[in-house]
Amino acid sequence: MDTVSRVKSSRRRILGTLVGIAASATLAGCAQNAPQDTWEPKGPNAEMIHDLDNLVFPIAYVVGIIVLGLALYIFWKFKDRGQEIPVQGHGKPYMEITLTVVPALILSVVGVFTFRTIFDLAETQDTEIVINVTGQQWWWEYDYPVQPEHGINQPIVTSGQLVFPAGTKVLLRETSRDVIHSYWIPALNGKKDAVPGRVHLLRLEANEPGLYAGQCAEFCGLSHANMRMEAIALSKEDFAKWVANQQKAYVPPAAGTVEAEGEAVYIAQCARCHQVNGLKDAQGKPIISAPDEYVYSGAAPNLTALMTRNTFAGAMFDLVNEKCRADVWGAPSEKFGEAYLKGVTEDCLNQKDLRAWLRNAPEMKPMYAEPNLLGPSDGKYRGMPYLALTEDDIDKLVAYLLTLK
Amino acid sequence: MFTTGSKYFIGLTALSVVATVLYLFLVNPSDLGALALVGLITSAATLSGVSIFTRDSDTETVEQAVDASAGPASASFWPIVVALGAAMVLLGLATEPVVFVLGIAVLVGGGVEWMVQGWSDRASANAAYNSEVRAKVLGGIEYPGLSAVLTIIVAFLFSRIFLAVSKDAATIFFMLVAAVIFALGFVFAARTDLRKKALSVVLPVSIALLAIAGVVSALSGERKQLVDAAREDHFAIEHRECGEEASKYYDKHANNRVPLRKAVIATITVENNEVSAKMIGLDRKVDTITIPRMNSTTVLFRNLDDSERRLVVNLGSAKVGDTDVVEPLGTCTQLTGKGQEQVLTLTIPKPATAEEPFSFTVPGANGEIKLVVP
Amino acid sequence: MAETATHSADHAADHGHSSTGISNNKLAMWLFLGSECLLFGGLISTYMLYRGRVSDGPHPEQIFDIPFTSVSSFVLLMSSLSMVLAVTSAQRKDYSRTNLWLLVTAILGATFVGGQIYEFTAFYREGLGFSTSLFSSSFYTLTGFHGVHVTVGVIMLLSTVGILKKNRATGDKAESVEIVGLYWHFVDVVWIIIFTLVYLIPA
Amino acid sequence: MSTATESHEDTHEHGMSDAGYIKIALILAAITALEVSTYYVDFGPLFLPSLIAMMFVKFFMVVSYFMHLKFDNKLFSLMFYIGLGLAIFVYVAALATFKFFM
Amino acid sequence: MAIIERPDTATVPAVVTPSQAFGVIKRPVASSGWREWLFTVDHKKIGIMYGAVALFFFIVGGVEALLIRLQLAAPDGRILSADQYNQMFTMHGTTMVFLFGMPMAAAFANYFLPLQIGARDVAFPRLNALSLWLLVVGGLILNASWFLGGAADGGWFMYAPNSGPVFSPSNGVDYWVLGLQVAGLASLIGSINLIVTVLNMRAPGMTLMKMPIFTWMILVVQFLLVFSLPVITVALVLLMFQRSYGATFFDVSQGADPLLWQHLFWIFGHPEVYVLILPAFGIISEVLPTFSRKPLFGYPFVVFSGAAIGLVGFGVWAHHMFASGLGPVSVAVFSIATMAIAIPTGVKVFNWLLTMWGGKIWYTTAMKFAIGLVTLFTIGGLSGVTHSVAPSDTQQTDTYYIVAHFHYVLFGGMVFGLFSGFYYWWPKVFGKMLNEKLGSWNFWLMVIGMNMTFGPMHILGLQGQPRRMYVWTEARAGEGFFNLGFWNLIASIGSFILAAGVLFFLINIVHTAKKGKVAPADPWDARTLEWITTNPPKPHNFDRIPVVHHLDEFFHRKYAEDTATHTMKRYATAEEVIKAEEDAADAHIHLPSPSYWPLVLALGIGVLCMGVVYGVPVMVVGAAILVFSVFGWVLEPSTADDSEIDPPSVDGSTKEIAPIG
Repeated sequence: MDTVSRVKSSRRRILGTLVGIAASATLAGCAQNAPQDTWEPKGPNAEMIHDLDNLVFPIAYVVGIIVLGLALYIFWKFKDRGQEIPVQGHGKPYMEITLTVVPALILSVVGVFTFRTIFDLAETQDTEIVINVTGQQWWWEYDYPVQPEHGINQPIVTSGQLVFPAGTKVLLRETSRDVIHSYWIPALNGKKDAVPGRVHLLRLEANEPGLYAGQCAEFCGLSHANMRMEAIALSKEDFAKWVANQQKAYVPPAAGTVEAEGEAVYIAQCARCHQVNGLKDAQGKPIISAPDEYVYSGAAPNLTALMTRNTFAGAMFDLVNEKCRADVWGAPSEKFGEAYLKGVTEDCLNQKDLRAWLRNAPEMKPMYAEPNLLGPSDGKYRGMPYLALTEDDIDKLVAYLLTLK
Repeated sequence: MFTTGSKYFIGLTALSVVATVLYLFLVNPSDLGALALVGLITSAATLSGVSIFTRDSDTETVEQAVDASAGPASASFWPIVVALGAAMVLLGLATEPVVFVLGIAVLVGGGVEWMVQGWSDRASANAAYNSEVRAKVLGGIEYPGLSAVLTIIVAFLFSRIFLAVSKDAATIFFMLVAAVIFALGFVFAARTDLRKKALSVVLPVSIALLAIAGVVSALSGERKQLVDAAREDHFAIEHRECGEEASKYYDKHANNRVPLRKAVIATITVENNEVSAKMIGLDRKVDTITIPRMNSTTVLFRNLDDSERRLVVNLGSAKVGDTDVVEPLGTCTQLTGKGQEQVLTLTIPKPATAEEPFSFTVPGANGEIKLVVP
Repeated sequence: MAETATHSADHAADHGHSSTGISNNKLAMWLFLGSECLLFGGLISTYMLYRGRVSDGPHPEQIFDIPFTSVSSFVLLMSSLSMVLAVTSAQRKDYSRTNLWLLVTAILGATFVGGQIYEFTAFYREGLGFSTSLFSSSFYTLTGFHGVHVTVGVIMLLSTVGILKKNRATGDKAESVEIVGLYWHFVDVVWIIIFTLVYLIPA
Repeated sequence: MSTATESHEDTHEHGMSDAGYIKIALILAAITALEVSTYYVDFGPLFLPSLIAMMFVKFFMVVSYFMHLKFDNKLFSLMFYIGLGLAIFVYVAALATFKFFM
Repeated sequence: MAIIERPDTATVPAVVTPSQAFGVIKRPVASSGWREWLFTVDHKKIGIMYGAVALFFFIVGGVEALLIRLQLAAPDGRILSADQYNQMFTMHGTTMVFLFGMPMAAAFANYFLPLQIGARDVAFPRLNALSLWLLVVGGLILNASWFLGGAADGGWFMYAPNSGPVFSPSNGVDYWVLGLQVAGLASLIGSINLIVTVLNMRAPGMTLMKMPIFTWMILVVQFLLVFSLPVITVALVLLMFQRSYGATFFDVSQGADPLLWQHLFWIFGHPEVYVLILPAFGIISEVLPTFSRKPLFGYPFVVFSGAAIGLVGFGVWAHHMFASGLGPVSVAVFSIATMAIAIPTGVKVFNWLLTMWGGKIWYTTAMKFAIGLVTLFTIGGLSGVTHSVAPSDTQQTDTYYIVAHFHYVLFGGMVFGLFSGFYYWWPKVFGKMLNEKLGSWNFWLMVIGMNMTFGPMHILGLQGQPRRMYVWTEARAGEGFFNLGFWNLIASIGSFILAAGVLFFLINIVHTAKKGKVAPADPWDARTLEWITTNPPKPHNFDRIPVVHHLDEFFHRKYAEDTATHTMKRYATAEEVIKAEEDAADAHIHLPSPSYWPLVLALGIGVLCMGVVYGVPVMVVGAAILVFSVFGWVLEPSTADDSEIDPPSVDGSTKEIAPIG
């Protein structure tokens, strides 16, 4: 952190003016607060990359302006104004050599810095917390291996939002269950592909608590455009609270309530694929979901503590309504943890999208759920199918889901 | 309207359509048969198309030419071939579809040859010219066709012989045959006077010998080891024995190199009789490996001890079919020697139960690596 | 293959006069062979990479029959000798010896193909199907591609015999034989590599 | 290679005598025998390098003598060896990224 | 073409001769009408057909692009479904690369390469025809998928395992695999043909270093093709075996590594980029000197930098994979190698600028497109340098910034170069001048449209919009007037301006065909050999094979340096130069005769490929046609025997050239 910021600040000073002039023309035309802006680094890894940008882009700008200026001058100066046909000279070798050596020198400077940054960004020995990230068409699963130093005593499985402590060196171990995806939170680091059968590593660190948006960056099939992610950096204390909440025991709804009826619907319809840790059937046997029997890629989001997340369906939809969403996204970093940990309350819930999703998920998100397309995948679905739930069931389910926090 | 040639091909097309229809209705259609006939229709139709569209000469002139040059046709053995084909087709209708298909092939081959010969015989009064016309039309098919047939027959018959005799006999036989061919080549190259005569004797005799040997071998079937191997399927995944001892088939000639070391999640090493594990990217030993559920994952196993070891993954147990017999689940690598590597690719659909946690073990070595599937 | 070049103005000259003084056909063949190096390189690399990935069925070393494959490699290697003898005969315009050696080469090639059919059948019996494992898919693809090349070569050799016998060659006969020979030798050198990398090294 | 002055005669009368080719073939046969012997005799640490070396010797013998590259126009060699060299370079580099050679 | 060798047939009485009975599979000798085109082996006709095919696919790919931009003009677009959008961008990329870029370069190469080196045809005229027909067959197979259950939907890079049968259940990928194999075969054959042509068939005196630069660049491109196409063939074969025959190459549950596909694809794919751009470089390296009235500055440097780009181009493929987890060492090596390739590319730009320096620049439409290339390519090249910095690239790759980069390179580079070539060589090919006024509209609309479309994509990408998304959402578009929505809209509007520019070109073609000005012999005061013949050239190209003494031979036949004033003085007109050649015409010209076999062979390969989808019987038919035509071909002499000319020429074998009008 310290070395990085020192290098950063010294280089900033030298390049500050250049960048200011050169980039201002472009930046003037840019959106403010674009959540995926690659030039707004919010963590040391992204800053390292941005420092390189600050070197390369000005060079490119300057070279570009010189070359294009020269070109314009030539276009104007040597226009046919009736001058004589020039003598047929074939060039000057010394000039050629100069024009070869100069770019080579410039590029070797760039090369040295590039070289160093590549290896800095590949460093993993300073890792403080490991999180496994698994891509699947079209959502991300996060699982936190047991790490007692962070209060994680049993594996936590979640999806949609990656929650991690700010100011901590996180190592993501990425993989995929089906096709290649790419994990990309522009404000925190460059992208790294999640390749099935391989584990790829990505350093992540946020300077401050906050919400950092990203998107799957490797084309991964039908709903690639709908595969988004949000990375939630919490202060260490808030993170500990979040961890504790994720591990707390399941409390079944009181018998006779709508929520209890909802639990029955859930067990009948959803528990085949979606795991809720601690959920037990009528005989008191734990229910283990078997998504591998229904979904080609073999997993479905774990819904334990669903209402602590702000999104669902691969972060395609918000689980909170617009007002509550704005509260979280707009919270200053010192207030952010508080706003986020509130979770989804009944009046904050995005009823419209959630209900529509339960009613007919394939209509909301293209995902090869049509039964006639399931031949090559042995009849297994590629996403959540149409379940033919009644409105009554949906009411009950929503009531039940609201208890999962 | 149509040139002479195109008429033949149109006729052939019609004939083959009829044959196809008959075949599809009368015989139990097999892929092979449909293949042959559809192929025939299409090629005949293509050829008719080509000959109609590419017609350059004036029709009348051609007709006149044909009239003018009508002469005695040369002797031909193609009718016999066609008759043979027809007989085979009839026989095939009654017996085996393969015979039917072969019959069709003979019929077509003979028929085309016959027609082209008949046509070229009347092309002009000049016999040399006529044979050139014939060659022009059929050269494109004859050379490669005959060559391919010859190649396939020779290769197929040899393979039957190799399959029928024992491994060693096959090797020795192969060596001898090659040596003989080569020796004959040198003899004939050196003794030009011998060549013509001897070649006309040696070639048919050896082909006949090969044919007899090949057919006999084909009929006698493959050697016992192969039949047994096919029946018992020694190397199938369900026959793996994952104990400390070497198993008869699975551990025979272990595979000890892993060329693709990049696509692995962790390396499990056994050294000084102790099992240890490292995750990719983290240079420290771990006692737990976490693999996401239903995620195809490969683990690299490296043996640094003198004794042969194997990596075993224990994935709980399950009932076998409908019986009450409970068998442990899991799989293992081959036994591997010092300094060698093996990989194990796993896809685990469900988390472990509390009673039967998953683990990696190395029989005969201490320690286990816990395997967590969240 | 036996495409004849467009001659430029000097059609009086029998040999195609070219800027470099070399034959168009041969140059094209060599380019094609240079290109084939990358084709077989890709297939060999795929095999090398996947050879150790056997999640089901036999491993390479468990089923390879080295003595037999050694003989078939040897046969293919020696067919290169008969091929080169055919080429020198053709250059001496000794077409009867050319035909003899072409025939020997073709028969040796056909026995090699026979050996390969045998090998594939035996492997299949022992449990190595095309879809069994990464090893099986890449092995069959690599050796199958080579086998197809050999088969095409044998057909070319036999057809050349037929064309030479019937005197139907359209170009320079010696050159046609030489070009078929180049192809044949290339198929042989590919097998030299496959034999070492695929068969001998794992054993 | 850029001029048309290449002499015409030696494009056809190149190569060696039949006996020369037979000698080459015998050498190739001997090397093959040596290769196969690695299957029966333990070569120890020399196993891999010796096999690779023998493979290359055989390869280049066939290419330079049987395929005449040694005697023929250098342009042919250029065409073929560019292909061969590129093949070795790109595939070795690609395999290296899979930790093939470690 | 044998037409010119034939006496007038009308006057010859119909005599019944043996030759006429060949009727059935008689080889075409003198043909007319559509047959003249279908069976031709003339490199000029083939070149024109290549151009027509490529132009057709340019329009197809362009329409696909417009649909993509329509969909993305506003958030949550509903013009296309997700599935349709994925097919659209896959086919847009595939079409533009394989069915427009490569064939259009092949069109120029086919037409002008023999002319520029002073040859009468390519080395293997029938193989040349085969390449064309294979390309057509490949294009048809690729695009047939639209009507047979949906096109390929995995992106033009078709990464495994997303291209597997489960993830792409329609037959689209199968057609894609087959179409590309056929088109690849076409390019492979074409490239071998052209290399042999360049090396072996140059006019007397034309050493390699006196070859026109366009020919040089084409030569480099053909070498790239010869050595890169087999690699994609391997990849396609693996994928085909996986999809159609159950192979396991990319099956991760068996332990496969999907990165194998990426390596194979990009080992081909990167040289492919140079295959697309170098012909355009070659074209403008002809156009810039012509309209600056100066030789190319540093000709040897341009040649060697082209060759260097080609060679180094084989060592940088993994820069397409910086985000795919190669490991830091590989990334660093390929990052540096990629920077190195910027150097020869920069040399080219400087040489073009210095060619114009001190010149006498004549702004024709061809010249405008050429300097358009120089400027736009410079921008694309510089954004390329930012990609070579691997860490930065991990932020840029798979975003619209990359889309912007390669469209500046490929549209601003390749397409502008090709358009420059259209305007420069149209009079040579068709004997009529393209309208300069319409040309001006064409150029300016394309420049404006291109910058409006692809310029904003730099911003879109740097602000985090990934590519290949069928919709984008307002929620991630940022705030302010200039948010991503604004720039998406601008890009979409720009694409239609661009399309209007192309439309003007099409209008120009029709206008020129109808009432275009007949071209003078030397409309541009040009410099290279292709102009030492009539417009359009005679079937045999040159009455006499020109003898070459200089680089820019034609120019030096017209001009000489006045040693007193150190200026160039004209001492011969183009007409005089051409006349001098005509007067010394060769007496005997044998040209190869037309042939059916290339067409039949291509058809056979097409049928064979469909067999992969439709089963073995179809394959057998295709193989039969294939084998039949191969041997028919081999047994057919390239120049028709006199007996095949029907009726035979009066005096046997001597064929005089018909007088040239």
